[in-house]
Amino acid sequence: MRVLWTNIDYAASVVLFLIGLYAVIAKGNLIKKLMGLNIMETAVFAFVMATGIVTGGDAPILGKGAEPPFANPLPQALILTGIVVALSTTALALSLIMRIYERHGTIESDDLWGVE
Amino acid sequence: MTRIFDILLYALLISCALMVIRTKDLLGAAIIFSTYSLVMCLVWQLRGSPDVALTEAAVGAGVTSVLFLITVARTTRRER
Amino acid sequence: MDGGHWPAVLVVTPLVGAALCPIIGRRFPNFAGYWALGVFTAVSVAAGAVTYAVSTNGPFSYHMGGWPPPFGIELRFDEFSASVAVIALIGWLAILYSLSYAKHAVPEERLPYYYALLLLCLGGMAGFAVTGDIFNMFVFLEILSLSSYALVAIAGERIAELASFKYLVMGAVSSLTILFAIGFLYALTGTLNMGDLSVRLAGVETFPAAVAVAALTLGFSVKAALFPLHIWLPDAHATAPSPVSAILSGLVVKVGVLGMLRMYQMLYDSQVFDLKMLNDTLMWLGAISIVMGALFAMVQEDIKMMLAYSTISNIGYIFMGLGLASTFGIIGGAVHVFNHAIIKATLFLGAGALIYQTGYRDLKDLRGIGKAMPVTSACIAIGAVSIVGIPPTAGFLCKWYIALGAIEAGRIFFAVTLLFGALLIFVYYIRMLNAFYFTPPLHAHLMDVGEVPLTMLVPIVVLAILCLVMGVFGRIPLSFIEPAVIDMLAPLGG
Amino acid sequence: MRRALIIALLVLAAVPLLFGVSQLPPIGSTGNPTYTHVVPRYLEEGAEEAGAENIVTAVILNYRGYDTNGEVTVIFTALVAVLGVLTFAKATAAKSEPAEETPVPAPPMPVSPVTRFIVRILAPFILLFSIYMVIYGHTSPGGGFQGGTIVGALLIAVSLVSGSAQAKRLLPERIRPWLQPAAVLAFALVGVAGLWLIGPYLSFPVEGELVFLRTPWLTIIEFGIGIGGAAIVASIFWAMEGSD
Repeated sequence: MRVLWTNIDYAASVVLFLIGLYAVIAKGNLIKKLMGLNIMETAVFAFVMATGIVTGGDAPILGKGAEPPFANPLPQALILTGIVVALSTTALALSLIMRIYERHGTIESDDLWGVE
Repeated sequence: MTRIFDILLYALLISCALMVIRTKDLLGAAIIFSTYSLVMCLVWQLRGSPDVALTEAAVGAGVTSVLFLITVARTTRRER
Repeated sequence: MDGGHWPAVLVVTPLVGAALCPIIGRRFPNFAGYWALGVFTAVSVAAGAVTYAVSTNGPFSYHMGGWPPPFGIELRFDEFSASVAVIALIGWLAILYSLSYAKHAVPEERLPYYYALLLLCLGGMAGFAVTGDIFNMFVFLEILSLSSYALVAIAGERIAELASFKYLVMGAVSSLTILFAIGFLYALTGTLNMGDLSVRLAGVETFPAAVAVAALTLGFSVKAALFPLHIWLPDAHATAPSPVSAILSGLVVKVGVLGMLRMYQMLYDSQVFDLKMLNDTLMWLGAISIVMGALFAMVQEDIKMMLAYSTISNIGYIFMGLGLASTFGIIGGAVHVFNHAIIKATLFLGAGALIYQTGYRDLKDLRGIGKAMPVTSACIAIGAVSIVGIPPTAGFLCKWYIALGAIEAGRIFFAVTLLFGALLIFVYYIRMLNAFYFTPPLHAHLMDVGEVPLTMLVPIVVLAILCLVMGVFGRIPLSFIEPAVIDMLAPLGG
Repeated sequence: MRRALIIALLVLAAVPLLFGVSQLPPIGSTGNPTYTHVVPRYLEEGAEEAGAENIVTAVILNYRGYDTNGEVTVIFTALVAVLGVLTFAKATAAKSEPAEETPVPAPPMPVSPVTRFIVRILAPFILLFSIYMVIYGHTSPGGGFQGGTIVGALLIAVSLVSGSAQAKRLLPERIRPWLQPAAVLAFALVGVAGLWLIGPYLSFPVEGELVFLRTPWLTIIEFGIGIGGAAIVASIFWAMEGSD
């Protein structure tokens, strides 16, 4: 338990991940599902970012007056990429939702089930 | 001290996430989602990653939310 | 660097070609397809060059940006990354096939986007197959996944968007699971390079490593559509335009398998924990996939739906081979990746040709088509015979190897399941061939339809011939892949 | 019932995950493998050998430039995918009414004069800020993508306030297809230049007489990402809004 206290950032991102997963599985509304997916995405990013935390670490920008310790730049670089990937997935999914609504007049998966 | 602040932020994040799920009004949910992204951005800014915080603010809280809003506007606002 | 700069040509050309595709499509509407074909010809040449380099000089690597591996990104070329040759072959034929097919299946305004997405999908796959860095793997996985989701929806059939959305949600969750696992591995070892990881994984905490492996397995199983996680596959593969179905079924699901192979390479190298439980799980899921996929395929009326379920069944074979953890099993599984790609592409392109000419998708409507479209039907028949695994064809040797592997590992039960599965597959393909050749036609006017245009017929015939050739010369891929597998299993002590 | 089952499953999944993260190396310690293995070289030599004082920029543009090449391709894929999925509506509209030269724009939402005023006043400053961010991306926080997204968001704001027709005039239809893949093309340009002059694809000069090329190359990529990002974000918005 004490260790979990130290790794509270990890624990929080796991909780957020599962909350998002719950929305993806249990919610019927497609937009809600997508919001759950976005919460999951942010949670995973928070997890990866947490691997790079350094206590008292400054932004890794060298130059005048910058003193070590610096935060770990590698996870930051990865998450920059990750955020763009998340935006891309969301954009595509939202346009699919629009087309689904245009065609079937609903975005509740319970109603859409019968269409298939 | 900072630990307590961390916990407050994470509690805020988790409650935002839960509220996104529980809100029946999709417009409201989209706005709460944008808040969620902003809090996340704050967390990252505090951890010495201004680059990621900036991106999350612009992409997560900005563009993603706008795309959600426009989808809600073009489809339906109520979740059943 | 033995491959010269071919690796860079291989991964970058399709991306740049795709970036220019919408511009060209806007200026010269009919030219986008030829542009894509030209770009992909260059990619195919590069794929051939790197495969040749691997086969003559053995594995090599290419350091992107000139930074040595743990600091920069490494492209790793070994026997498994030679799968780019199959990607190139099937991709090229699918684009050629699209030149006629897409004109009637895809709305005209979307054609440039269609070809751009095809190039992105194939380029992402090539990048995925050759990368030696787990995060870079994720990036290219996303390129190929995003373009696949869009390609499913692009024809705009009745439930296309729904199928695509289902695919997107499951695919995105699995990608996130994979990214989660990457985070775990990074936190444990501090590196993202696969070669470096397999060294540094030795001696880390076992439990978090096991969580990471479980997450990776889960993610890749969704991508590969292993049985309980397959629910996205049938709709997506059946509603997509046929050349896209051929790519999705032949290649994209194999991305999951390739990811599993990469993961196994790291795990066997580092010996971080005992893999028995993982292997057993994969074997059982594989066995269930074989049987369930075949049972579902049996009750399908729609020909593409049937082929889609058959893919699930075949993925089961591959995972069973991987889980056996014996040399024969893994060789069989890995080669089945190649062979199944060729066979399934033949079948989907053939089915697409039937749909293109007749407009019907159900087996009962297609009765008697064997007389009206003899060449296409013969090619489909060859594909069907191969996929069942009747001796002189491509499907036989790898199934035989997997069965040998099961016996070698002392798992007679799985060898029996495999044979039983082959029997089930036999039953539903017989049903299809029976409808084609031995039943009077339901629609008399179908007797007058001719063969499809040459650009569509040639890919089908070439693939069907390959099915036969791979059967006769089937030892070539087997002996090609063998050193890699022996190398991979070496830390187990034989 | 179904909901309870899902929650039970998730709680079941939470146990190994939480146990797993509790055994990861402690957060924040400088002795972690994440901080002792690859990163020291980035922090110690990144400014000299990669040419950017902002080490994050050094990593994304130089050490792991190939990842970023993939990233810009991902967002370009998203654009092509969105256009591919959404252009159908326009096609059917074109068939039903031949005179589709001037598509009817959606009636703009009522906007309060205050909002309109603020957007108009702030727009030049936001543009200036984002250009600053792109140019100084390698010495301060921010960079090509952040700057580009902000310009994209600005275009979205202008579309919302004064209608998309107005905003599209800033990014005319003729040049838009060339701007959208700007990031991919910038990477290809610099990558091939590196391949030609130095070594593997995307090589930047580390030392020697070519080192003066490094900053211009980084700037080309930053601007490519910025322009491409802005064009793509705005185009996705216009496509989804239905005015494209």
